[in-house]
Amino acid sequence: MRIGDRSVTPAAGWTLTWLDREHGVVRLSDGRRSRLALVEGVGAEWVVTIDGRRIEVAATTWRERVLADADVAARAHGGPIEVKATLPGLVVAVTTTEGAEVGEGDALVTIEAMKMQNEVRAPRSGRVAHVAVAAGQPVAAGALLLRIE
Amino acid sequence: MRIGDRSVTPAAGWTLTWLDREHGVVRLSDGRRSRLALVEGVGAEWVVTIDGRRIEVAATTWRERVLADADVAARAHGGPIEVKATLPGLVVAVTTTEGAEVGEGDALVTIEAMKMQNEVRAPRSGRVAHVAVAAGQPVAAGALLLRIE
Amino acid sequence: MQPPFRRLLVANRGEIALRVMRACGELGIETVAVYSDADAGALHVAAADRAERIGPPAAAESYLSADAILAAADRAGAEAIHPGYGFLSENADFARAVVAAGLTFVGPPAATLAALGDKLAARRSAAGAGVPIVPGLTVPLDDGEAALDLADVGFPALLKAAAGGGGRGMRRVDRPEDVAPALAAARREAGAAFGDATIYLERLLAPARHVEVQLLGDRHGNLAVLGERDCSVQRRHQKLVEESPAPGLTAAQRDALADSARRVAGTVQFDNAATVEFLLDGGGNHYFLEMNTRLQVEHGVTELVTGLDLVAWQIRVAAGERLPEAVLHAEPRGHAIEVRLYAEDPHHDFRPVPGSVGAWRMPGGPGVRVDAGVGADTMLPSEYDPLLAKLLVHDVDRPAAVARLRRALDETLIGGVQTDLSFLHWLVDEPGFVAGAYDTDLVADRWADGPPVSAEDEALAALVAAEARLAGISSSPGRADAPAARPWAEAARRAALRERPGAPRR
Amino acid sequence: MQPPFRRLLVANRGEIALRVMRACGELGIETVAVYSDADAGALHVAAADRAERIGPPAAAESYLSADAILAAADRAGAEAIHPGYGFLSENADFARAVVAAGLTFVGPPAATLAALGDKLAARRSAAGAGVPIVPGLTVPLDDGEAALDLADVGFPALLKAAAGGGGRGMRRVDRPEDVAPALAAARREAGAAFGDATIYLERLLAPARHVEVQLLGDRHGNLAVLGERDCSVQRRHQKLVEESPAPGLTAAQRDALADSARRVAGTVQFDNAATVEFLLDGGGNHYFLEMNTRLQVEHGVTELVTGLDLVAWQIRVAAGERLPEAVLHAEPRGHAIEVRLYAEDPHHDFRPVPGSVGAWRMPGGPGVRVDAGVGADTMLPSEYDPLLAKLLVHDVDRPAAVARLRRALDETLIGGVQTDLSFLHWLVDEPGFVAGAYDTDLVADRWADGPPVSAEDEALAALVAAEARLAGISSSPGRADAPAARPWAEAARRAALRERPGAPRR
Repeated sequence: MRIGDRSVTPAAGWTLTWLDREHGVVRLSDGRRSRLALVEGVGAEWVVTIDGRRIEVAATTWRERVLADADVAARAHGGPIEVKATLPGLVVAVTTTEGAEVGEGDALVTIEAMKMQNEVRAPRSGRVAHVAVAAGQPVAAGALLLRIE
Repeated sequence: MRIGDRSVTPAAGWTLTWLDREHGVVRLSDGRRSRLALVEGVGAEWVVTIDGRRIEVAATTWRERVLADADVAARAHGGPIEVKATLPGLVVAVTTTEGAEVGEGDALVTIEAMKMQNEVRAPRSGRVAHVAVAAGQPVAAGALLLRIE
Repeated sequence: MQPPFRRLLVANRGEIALRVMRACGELGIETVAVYSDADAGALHVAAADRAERIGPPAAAESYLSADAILAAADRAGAEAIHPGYGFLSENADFARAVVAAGLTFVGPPAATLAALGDKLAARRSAAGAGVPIVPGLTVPLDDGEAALDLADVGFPALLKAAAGGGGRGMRRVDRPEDVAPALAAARREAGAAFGDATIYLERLLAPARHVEVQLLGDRHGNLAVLGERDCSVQRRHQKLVEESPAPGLTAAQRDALADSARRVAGTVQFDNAATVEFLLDGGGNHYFLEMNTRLQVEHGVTELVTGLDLVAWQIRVAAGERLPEAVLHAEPRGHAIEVRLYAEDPHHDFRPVPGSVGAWRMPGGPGVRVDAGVGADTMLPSEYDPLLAKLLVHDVDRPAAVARLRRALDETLIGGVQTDLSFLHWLVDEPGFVAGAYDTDLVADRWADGPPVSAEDEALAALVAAEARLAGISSSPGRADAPAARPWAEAARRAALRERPGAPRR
Repeated sequence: MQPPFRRLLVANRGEIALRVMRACGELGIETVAVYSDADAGALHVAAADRAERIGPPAAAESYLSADAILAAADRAGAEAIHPGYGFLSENADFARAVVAAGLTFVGPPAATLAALGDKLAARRSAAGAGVPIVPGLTVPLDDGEAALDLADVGFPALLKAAAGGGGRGMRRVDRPEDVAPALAAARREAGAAFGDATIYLERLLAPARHVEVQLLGDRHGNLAVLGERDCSVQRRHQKLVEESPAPGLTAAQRDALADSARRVAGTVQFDNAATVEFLLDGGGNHYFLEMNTRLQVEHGVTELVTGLDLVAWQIRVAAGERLPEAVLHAEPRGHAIEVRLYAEDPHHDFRPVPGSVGAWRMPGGPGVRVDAGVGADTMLPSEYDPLLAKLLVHDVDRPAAVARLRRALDETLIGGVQTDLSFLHWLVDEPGFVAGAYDTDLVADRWADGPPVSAEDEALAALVAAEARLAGISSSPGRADAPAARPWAEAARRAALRERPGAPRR
């Protein structure tokens, strides 16, 4: 089991009871106290909610892990990165232009959603190759905002 | 649509909205007031719960209805009837014996379930051909209690 | 606050087990559930910190087995046992065994359970303390002298079990000559239910109201009288609806009830929670019925009007705490009503209905409390009481509380089994209930098996069924083990039975 | 009781629309819901007697469109409109248009909304009535004179929008020379949010507590002051937790707050419900902030301690009813706490989280109230406020209420999206909160983005995931349209983003 970049050993001495398989509700007990938890996901990718906090757990095999690491490495060091909207909303500002050099963490686009203004920042440094949106434009989750090379 | 032995016309002027298809929860509105209802069942046989009351509705075609009527007629007038337990419990008394003549509605067997004593009565008059249970015996729902000829 | 106990075992199931565990959670006490094989997947097991199996489904071998429960408490390292209501809650031998095992019994002293568990002895004590009792015998009815000294009792009368409770062993007799035959049946039922076939006779007071007074005492001699509850909406001498304050009582009547309740408690060494039950006749005179030395099902009604947590206080006084002034002089506020949601068919003598709950939608919002023992798709073991949940409302006065109850019922949906919800929908619009003018005959006199389904409801049911067939809905699509499909099979079986001409329709 | 109106339109959505409809149900009033295209399947639509579409998802074209709402009221034959909170609730033009259309606006008079909607004018009026105000400007800040007369204000200070509310248009400035640059941003935000870019400056009082007083008035000159609420647990100047009474106030401080609230109400012609907000400094001195001329999100806290139904009273006084003595002199009882359940990630600046709710388990039992706007598998439209539900508890005193809140949180489960539940679990054990010693800096100072996941919780999460994989569980087995699968996709996307080295981790 992996959480973030660390390997985590499942808790020993706790028993798990399924309360609602459809919704992934479980009860955990160590014989002294019990806690409710929720699990969602499929295959190797799970989110476990304990005391209201979502904890992402990768239940990967060795082979899956090697492939995933290779993919992450490729995205980090080579080729262009597409920056996409992580939530639907209205573009209220584009604070970079095509051709501009941006540093990791620089603000690129501001999207208003659920009454909040959310800044989209550069995942790594590079040159802005293409800007796909303009202020005033509504975007869906996953929509391309711009490309960094 | 049939309720009991009568044909019932679905209500006009009401709109139906599904709130939870999985559990059969619907909202009914005539534009002035609305009511919640629940529907369970499959095929031609439904139970609709309105204001807490379960109403059995047969959504039968003409062909299904003819076949069902023929079956009911056969059971009412000919052949032996098997009297079965309608709920699981403990047989606390058998108040008839093999060979006895019983009238419609006569008490035959008492079953205790959920802290209540429930009397099983004769669905029609006849002679008790076989008694399958004795006092002190637990029975499952659907278990044969006795046969009337 | 230091928890009163480190770990407490709840010797019960269903909604009351959950209720006790909630109190423990708030007090910082670890909880131990017990369960029979029929309850391995029950909500009260899921809610506990730890769970212990105590036996097969039959209550006699599990929830009524003092040995099994004490063994579970030992295994789990519990310091105290809360018995809930029913089962072993008023069993003096069990209370004694708990204390002998070095644990705390959350309830009155064993001697008090013994003294008040004998309803006949309690009648004598109450009368001795100057409390009016229901006219009738204060000694057991012998088989031989059945027709003897009954002239003074007055008829109609009720045969009652001395060890009784919950309506079992009770029989109505209309004339002296009916006593002998009814006595045999009453003895059989009482013997089976309580292991004690002692029967006595009381005049049947009717019309009458059932009003009870909540007591809470500590081990330092303090006693709080926490108002009354009217529990007159009954079927089979068992309560369906309770409210506080009782409608239409004068201040003098209320004070007299409180005074009588205090006097009854004074006949024993009392602490913890108990309820003194009375009948009120048409003239507002009250008569002692019995004292229940345990938490009542309907304690939440008193919690809503007083703002107190009675279960938490049971546990705290059991640990030796003193009741503070705020409890001893709690003032009621507003009006509370509880309705019990039962898996019972109110259109067929409130007969318990086996099966599984399907859909489960409970109301929310202001002034609504739900204490549930089941949820969606919960199996209902046939071995136990068919209580599913208690729905309680609280508002500034009775008319507002009734309106709130009506609103809450409109939000409530239970699938899978017939429940008494249809009765409750009728009740909140029943003129006598709405006016607060009702007595223990309400269900028998005004409901019987309920009105026929209205033409509008039949037309709506037909509409819904037609749409369901069109929409390709089925009870529980895509689930192989579909518990909700079973109730339908049951319903189909009953429908088939009913279609047969000449089948009895009770 | 005769219903105050025959039919009422609720010009809102989510939990508050349901709350108003519950009050209507109890008063016998038929309800009309309005909905945008994003809300066609929302709970508030299902709860209404009748529903009217008012436009596309964008609030400006639906819930903020007075024309669309008045047209819906006309089609539905509504006699009154309840605006809830937010949206058009404090819009004087809307209130005027409702009255002009011959309907009743359930809220204070339009002129009162106008007078108190200008926060600067309200500051002047309050000061004129002898109420202490937060030190700062009582006139708008001009671009030119930004650095002019700010010496008296004191720094740090806050730029605030005159038409403001909800923290928008607000900017902290630490030195006079920071005012000019921050002003531009504040103006832009205020202009976009309110259509009015007027900005003023107040000293930033910190540490301070946010305490507000609930008012309820009728049209016959009667005014009830229904106690205060402490709303100091905030993020982004928006409330997360509210309680009543405010911890640690002396009787004199409480009386002074009530007196100030009365004075502010006296500056206008007031009826219906409103709230006067104050800051309390470390010395217990209070300063007027603003008066909200509408129902507050947190009104339920006051309902629990007073036992009154504020929404029902809003409707009744709008119909001309007089407040009775029982309301005018309502005495609070016990302690109530509300926590707001938001689809927000408290580990990332409380950022709103889009998606769908999966599992949905709310607590029950004694002293717990839930006002929810969503249920299991509800889609969350990104256009609106991410409030999911309010969880309220009531008990005899603050320690008991905190214990009850902890117990209720332990029963609560929400799937599909990160919520602020993890923050609330932390809060109920935070020593300052438990002691009642906290101020508006609590979230920023003591929470930040929260502690890291404990080793035990990580090990438990690994256990649960391993068991889920073994059991062949998937987010929502057997359901083709599986709304609960979407949050997972979202989570996977976020996880992928985070795995990329160098991705920002805010």
